[in-house]
Amino acid sequence: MRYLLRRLAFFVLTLWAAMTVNFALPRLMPGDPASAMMARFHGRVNPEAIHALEVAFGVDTHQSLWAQYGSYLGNTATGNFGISLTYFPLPVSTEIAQALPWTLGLIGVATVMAFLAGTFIGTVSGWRRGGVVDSVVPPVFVVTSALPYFWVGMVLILLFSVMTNGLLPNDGAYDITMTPSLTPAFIGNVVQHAILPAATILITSIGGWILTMRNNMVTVLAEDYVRMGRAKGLSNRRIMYQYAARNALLPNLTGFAMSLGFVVSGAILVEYVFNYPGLGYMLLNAVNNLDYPLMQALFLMITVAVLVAVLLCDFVTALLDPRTRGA
Amino acid sequence: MSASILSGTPDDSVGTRQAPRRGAGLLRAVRGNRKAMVGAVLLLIFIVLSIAPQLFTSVSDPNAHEFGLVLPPSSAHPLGTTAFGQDILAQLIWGTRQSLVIALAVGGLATVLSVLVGVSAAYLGGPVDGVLSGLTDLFLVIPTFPLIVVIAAYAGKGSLLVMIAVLVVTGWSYGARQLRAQALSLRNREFLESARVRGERRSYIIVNEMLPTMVSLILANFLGSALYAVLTAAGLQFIGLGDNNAVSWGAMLHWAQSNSALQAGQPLWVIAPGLCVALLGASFALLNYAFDEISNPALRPVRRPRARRTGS
Amino acid sequence: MSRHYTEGAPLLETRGLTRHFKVGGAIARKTLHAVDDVEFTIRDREIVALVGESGSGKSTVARLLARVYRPTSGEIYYRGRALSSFRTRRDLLGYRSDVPMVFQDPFASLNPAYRVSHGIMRGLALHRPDIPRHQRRAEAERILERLGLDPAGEALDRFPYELSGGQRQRIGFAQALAYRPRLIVADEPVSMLDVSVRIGLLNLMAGLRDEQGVSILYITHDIASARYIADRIMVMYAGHLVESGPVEQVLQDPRHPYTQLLVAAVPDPRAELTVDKVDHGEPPKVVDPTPGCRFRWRCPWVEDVCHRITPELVELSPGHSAACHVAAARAGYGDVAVAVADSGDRH
Amino acid sequence: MPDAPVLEVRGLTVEYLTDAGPVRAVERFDLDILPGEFVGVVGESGCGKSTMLFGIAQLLSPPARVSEGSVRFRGHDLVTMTDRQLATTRWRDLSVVMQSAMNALNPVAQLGDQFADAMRAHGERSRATIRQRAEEVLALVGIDLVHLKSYPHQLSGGMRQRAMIAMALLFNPDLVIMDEPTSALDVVAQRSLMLQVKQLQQQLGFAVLFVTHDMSLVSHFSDRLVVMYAAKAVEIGSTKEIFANPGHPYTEGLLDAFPSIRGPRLPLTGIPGSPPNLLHPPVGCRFAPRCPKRFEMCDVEPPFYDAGTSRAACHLHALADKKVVQ
Amino acid sequence: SSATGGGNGAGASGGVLTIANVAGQTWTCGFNPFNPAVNYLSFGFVYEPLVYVNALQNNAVTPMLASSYQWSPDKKSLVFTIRKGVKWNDGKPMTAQDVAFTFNLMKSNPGLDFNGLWSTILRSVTASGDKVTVNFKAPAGPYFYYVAGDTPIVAQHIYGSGQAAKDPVKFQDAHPVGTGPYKVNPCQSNNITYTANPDFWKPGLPKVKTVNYPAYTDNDPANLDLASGKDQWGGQFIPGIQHLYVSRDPAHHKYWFPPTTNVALYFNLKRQPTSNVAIRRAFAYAIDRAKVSKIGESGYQPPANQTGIVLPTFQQWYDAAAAKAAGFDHPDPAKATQLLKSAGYSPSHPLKLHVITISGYTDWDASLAEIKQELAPLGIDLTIDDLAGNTFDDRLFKGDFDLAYYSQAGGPGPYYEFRQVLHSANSAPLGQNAASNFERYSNPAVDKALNQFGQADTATQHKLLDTVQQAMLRDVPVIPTTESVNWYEYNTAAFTGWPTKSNPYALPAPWQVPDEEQVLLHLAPKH
Ligand SMILES: Nc1ncnc2c1ncn2[C@@H]1O[C@H](COP(=O)(O)OP(=O)(O)OP(=O)(O)O)[C@@H](O)[C@H]1O
Ligand SMILES: Nc1ncnc2c1ncn2[C@@H]1O[C@H](COP(=O)(O)OP(=O)(O)OP(=O)(O)O)[C@@H](O)[C@H]1O
Ligand SMILES: [Mg+2]
Ligand SMILES: [Mg+2]
Repeated sequence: MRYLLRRLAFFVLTLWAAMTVNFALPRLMPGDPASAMMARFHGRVNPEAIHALEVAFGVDTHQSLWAQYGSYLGNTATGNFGISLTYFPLPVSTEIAQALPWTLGLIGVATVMAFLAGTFIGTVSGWRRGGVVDSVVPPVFVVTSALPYFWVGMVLILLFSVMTNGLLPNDGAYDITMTPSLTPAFIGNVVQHAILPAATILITSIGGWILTMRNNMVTVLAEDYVRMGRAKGLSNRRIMYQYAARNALLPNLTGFAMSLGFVVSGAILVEYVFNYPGLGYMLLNAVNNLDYPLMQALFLMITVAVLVAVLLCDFVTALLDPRTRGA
Repeated sequence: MSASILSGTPDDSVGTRQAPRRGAGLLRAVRGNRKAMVGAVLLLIFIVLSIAPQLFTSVSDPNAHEFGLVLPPSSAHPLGTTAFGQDILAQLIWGTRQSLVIALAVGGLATVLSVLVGVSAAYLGGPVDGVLSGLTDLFLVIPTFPLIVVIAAYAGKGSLLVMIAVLVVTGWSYGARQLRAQALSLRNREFLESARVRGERRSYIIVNEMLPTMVSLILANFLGSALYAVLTAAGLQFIGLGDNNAVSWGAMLHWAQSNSALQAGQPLWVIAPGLCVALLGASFALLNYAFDEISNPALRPVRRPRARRTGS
Repeated sequence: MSRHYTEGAPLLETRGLTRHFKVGGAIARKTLHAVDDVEFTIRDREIVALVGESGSGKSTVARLLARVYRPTSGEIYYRGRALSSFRTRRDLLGYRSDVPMVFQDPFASLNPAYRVSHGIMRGLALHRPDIPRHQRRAEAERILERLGLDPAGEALDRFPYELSGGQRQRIGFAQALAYRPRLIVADEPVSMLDVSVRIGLLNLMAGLRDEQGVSILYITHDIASARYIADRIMVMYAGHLVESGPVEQVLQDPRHPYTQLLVAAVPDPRAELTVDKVDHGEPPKVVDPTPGCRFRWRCPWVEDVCHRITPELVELSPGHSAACHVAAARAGYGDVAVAVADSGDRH
Repeated sequence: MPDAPVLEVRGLTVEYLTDAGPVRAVERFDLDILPGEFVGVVGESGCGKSTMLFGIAQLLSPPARVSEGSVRFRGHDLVTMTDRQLATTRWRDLSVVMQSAMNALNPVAQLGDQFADAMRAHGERSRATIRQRAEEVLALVGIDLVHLKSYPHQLSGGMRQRAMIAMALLFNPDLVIMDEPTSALDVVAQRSLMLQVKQLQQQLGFAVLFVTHDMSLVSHFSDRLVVMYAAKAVEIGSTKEIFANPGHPYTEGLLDAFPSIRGPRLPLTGIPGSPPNLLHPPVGCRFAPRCPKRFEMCDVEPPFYDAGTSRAACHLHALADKKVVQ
Repeated sequence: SSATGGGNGAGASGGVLTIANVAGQTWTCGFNPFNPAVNYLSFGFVYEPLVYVNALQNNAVTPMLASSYQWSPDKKSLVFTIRKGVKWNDGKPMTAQDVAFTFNLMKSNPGLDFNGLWSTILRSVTASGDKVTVNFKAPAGPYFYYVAGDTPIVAQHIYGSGQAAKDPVKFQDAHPVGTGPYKVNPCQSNNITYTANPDFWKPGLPKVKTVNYPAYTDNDPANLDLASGKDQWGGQFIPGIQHLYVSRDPAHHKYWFPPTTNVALYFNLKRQPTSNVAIRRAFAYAIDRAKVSKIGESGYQPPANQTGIVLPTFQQWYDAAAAKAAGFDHPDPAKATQLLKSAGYSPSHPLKLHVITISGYTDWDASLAEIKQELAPLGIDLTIDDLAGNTFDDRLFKGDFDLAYYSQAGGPGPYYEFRQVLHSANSAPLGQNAASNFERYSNPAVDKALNQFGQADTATQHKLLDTVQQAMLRDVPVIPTTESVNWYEYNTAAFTGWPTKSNPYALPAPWQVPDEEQVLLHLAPKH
């Protein structure tokens, strides 16, 4: 229990740090929302518009930095991230609520799939150490784990979309002319759109899981309790999963949590390449549109998502590993 | 990723297992490992390209708009030209340097930072350790890429120096954590206690007794950070947050993307620089993995006896 | 330097030596009594064995003597001078060169990144300023030869993993000897070694005492080897010294029930099996212990008083002491213990 | 057929395939174990004791393999059995206690589950039966039943070792193989555990193959003793007789390396030198380089001689006109 | 729902028009016509101006909600006669009251007044009967476009009450009530469907009954949908347009990119050495605008010229003779070298300057890279600083730069851009925000010409702008390099009536407000 309390404290601390960074950044930079909005419309609107914009955004009344910090923390805690510039006058939270499901759906599912599949392949490869699988796995996946996410995405687009005349869609989450609904047709369309980006995440992130799982397996297989399992006459399946894999998984799980940040980073680029309307894509769009309130909220959202995943991993670790429970 | 032989248990040394020695031993180990060899050869090629690009292409300013636009591959332009009339191959060759500089600089600086933070956290212990490892964990979990993106958006496009600084700041934590773990396991190792009992000063112990035994992990760390740097820098440049006017693979990708090279029938413009990033990344990853194997013999591939059944 | 030391004082003496460790997190902080109120002396040219079960605090005593840990309370006197008064680096170096330590694990105690000469040469540089730099190597070779490592020059240039366990442990002793020590603290120096080479090192230690007059605190849980080389033996249990005395006397006539159990348990191929009782005793509780004898849960003689009062080391015959109420009572000291207990001024 | 051996090992050879070449960690090892017999195996660290045990129990994993020989357990050759066939024999008839219980118990499973595991693998489905049997064996080794719900890290070292032994006794096996089950314990606990094993063995009648590097430990417990040196058995015979009258200089040296705590304090010599590297073992008698009694014949590998009470692989017996066996 | 009608390549059947315009975001379904982020979705479709002013045809005026208008002779007062029988699409009649209300709403809510009319020129707007009288503070000829052509008229009964009245700036306007040819029906985050307004005041129009406006977040899919014929009206840059678009169906896939304003290098005239006219002239001689256009803009944005007149759009204003005489019409490296030499610079002693530009404008990056390459051999070492948008603005507005690469909004005629770029009233001292004269040019003659332009007749107006052009050629305060264009691709397979180079009845890009209404009213299904 103490272990989980400690992790929870860490969670809160990290969150606070992320929020503070978020608070500090825009205050270190020149400009305000009105000029940012103005910058978005370069050449499109009459220069006089700046005045209108300043009024529209109610550019900051003069508050002390601490008061601003206080109200910022309060606002953020209550989910009030301000007003988006891109989607003016909608609140940022509305926009994020639209993007979040897509990211959770795509990146979440792809990442978990990569983790599960990678863990499985790693388990098998480590189990049959020196076998056919194991002689192929390390070199291949060392290489795939070093591929740039966005490039893999582009190659997939080239192969499965451009060169095959649009065999698979490479853009967005569903056909732009479709109406979101729970019909099979729409869901099928969504799945179709998710294939390439999911494949990209899978290809690039699976290697890491496979390799660490394989190495953990190899280490665990040398442990006496695995030999003991065999001595007890247990079936290979049971030894592999109950004895070896479960123990090998524990360090991997922590690794999973720890490297989620990396995966999410890569996934942002995947969303960008595929114009997938998730948080990452929105973030890069916000960057292009100089939508600072949105940017900040997104950064915070992504951090929270990663932190929650980390926390979940901690819980699962605690569940699987009795040793952490007492600690 | 794993403890090195240097910190292994005594039975690691029993019998036939060969522990690497610094210097010659390491070289020999690399030569004996196929992954390491491939990685090293790749890296060597890139190093040569970056040192003397002019030997491999006659183009001296690869960004100059001096050729025909969108030429298909030919003997004059083996990979064709860009929509701006630049020779793609020449850009690739000249672009090696920046990627390599970023990789080496970030790898080096981040490793130094990891060593400083990780080792002092472990060795000093107590509240110092608490603060430093808390900080490490924090940097580890905060998704760095969005952070970099946000910072870059505020700060505008970075020069190479800014990019390196940002990558170092966001890239040291993984190594620091590993080094701390290793240093922690070393901290109460008897040879350090032996040095203390001998009367050595603390600084001597850290620098001269502790660090040398962590060489292979430090090296692995360097490679890991270099890999991180190569990939992240390429990603940043790709989305246009790098210096677009630089001669670099990332900038090439950016230009290709912003000119819809894939759709416009110029796939080579995208494939080639991406492949270079991937190859350089792969060379670091292969070396890294190989060092893991070298320092932890348990991970090495084994020959599987065929003749008679042996259990599993 | 010697003027700081008291003429005629024992080589090393501890008084009320105590070391506690804080364990557990910030929330449930507990105190582990690794070494409690330990008093002993070591004289010149003497091998003193310290035995006891795992976790009884032997290594902690060794580290206290080697100044790896500071005592929580109590004092160590080296040739009459309190260790806490050694403040300057010069003083400390002086003490360190007089009292080096040899470690249990011959592999772990040599830095794998250096050739084995590293430790010896550093030791010479620190503690033997009289030897000029260029002669250090010759000196190192000389020491190794004396320890029976031949050819010495070649051994010095090896890496630790290239040496066998016995050779490594000799290097460990060579490091200690390079300082011209007065007292070597040897923490289980042979327990990791193969049986076949173990005896050779024991002989070496005896030789150091006999030929060079070095004293050794020999920590082990192998009582037979303690008997083989030690002059005196001390038995620890759960952080307490429970018995001490000349080795033959203690082993032939152990007074403390734990010592008796220990001696009976030692397998001796040349003797018949004497005990046939299964002892399920668990390791003693040294985390936040309550007063009383720490052996009481396993003790066949346990009495009421054992639960209340921590027994003190009492000399039961010349030079032979034990910390046991019952043993003391049997030897005619019982009244004292009970009287003191009843007066209630202890604990 | 009460006197047929439970285990007949013939010419067992085990190799580790290393980068530097095959390491023969066990070479042409022969051994018979009769029902209810307590056989001790001693030898220095690294001489191949554990490898031999795992070779017998078919628990080797790559890069190790049995390259030659047979292991007949109750008449069937374990070496040629399939995994499935092995699985039925294992534990039910032949169980193993490992060197360190710390590592041999699955750290993430409760003790009770690990007991149940083994029973289920052998077809026991009833939870009640499983629980009852688990309680019985725990009681045998004197561990509180609450520990069925404990995880290994919650037990002390001694308890873990005893739990392992309890687990080995779940099915009344014919043979229990023990690989230094006490080496992690201190003397008092060691002695106490050995006594317990001996008592159980006498009570339940299983045979024991017990490995250690501590001569003195086997002296009181084993009926027969095998002395190994550098992957080979060098002497086999009754424990008492070997202690009284060692037939191999190495055995002599080993005995000489253990000081006594009761007898006279004699200066001992031990054995000079160190054990050979198995990658390049010495030709001829492997002990010759360290042997104080070596002579010309030692360049040839010695066969087993009938040394009266024991069989020993030493040419000295040829000088004494002893017969070569097998 | 019927929202998906436009899909599947056959959109043209049934008269469904689909627009491919990359908005870079999904729809918020807010239609506030005063919100510049979304006004192109309502102004023109649902809301209408009083008149339509065609920038491509010398400001030809088409009456819309105002059936006619009358200037006072001093151009300080303007009276609109409001069209009769126009109805809001909720059935209520549109009146002069609504028009006056709209202007007065902007007065009370400066956040709506994106052209800054009330702060610069308007005095009062009043309605009586079917007349709306607009009074100006000064002669206001050039403001006609903003007042009559660029102000969406909203309904008083909507914007005068409830949520809208409370904060019209942040009013979402989810169900826009306007007079225009279309109604929003319905809006989803990925697509807006417009259906014809049956009560539209021009009978029989619009002929295209349904318009789909999908939310494209990126160029590639929009390009693909245009290329496949799924979408018929495009408004973005397509790299390799021949390969990607035209060649897919050469008979029907067409494009036309009419230029509207200049992209220019702004010199800092208040800083050494860019205050030195010789150096500016050297730049003007050195830069090969044709090559910049070809490399940086794939040739889609035509090269600009030093007079500042956007060609061919504003051809009739062009002072060709002066331009020819000045010699900037073709690159002249020799002259540039000589000028630089006179200022003390040479390839061995190069002039080092920084040019700031906006991060993410990749075509500008490419253009600047080309310019840099052209200047390098002459002894000008240009460093390109890519800045985040508002950092760029901050430095541009405050005059913290050597050179800046920028483009301004312009208007229906060269006057508007000239005024923005050159009039000293739009300048400010270094360190203070300039409105639009960022190079901080100050020339009383130019100011005077621009001031007189409002009241002058056409002939005089030409003379006045000649003066300005000559100043441009003489002083080189900025160097127009290329011309911003109206991106426009169209598909003639299913619809007729597209604006073309020969029939430029409106600026043709779908995002061009409110010209897109004119296009929509001209289009007709083929069958
Ligand atoms: N640095 C430390 N921090 C916390 N507890 C410690 C520390 N060092 C020793 N202890 C504890 O103090 C007790 C005594 O340990 P010590 O190492 O002295 O025992 P030992 O007699 O040497 O045992 P062994 O025979 O296993 O070497 C043990 O319970 C140990 O866990
Ligand atoms: N995985 C391996 N690869 C190569 N050689 C090995 C491997 N495992 C063991 N060996 C070698 O096999 C020999 C026998 O090892 P084994 O573990 O059987 O010895 P042991 O007698 O049980 O020693 P200990 O008393 O230390 O347990 C040793 O010399 C060792 O070096
Ligand atoms: Mg100890
Ligand atoms: Mg073993």
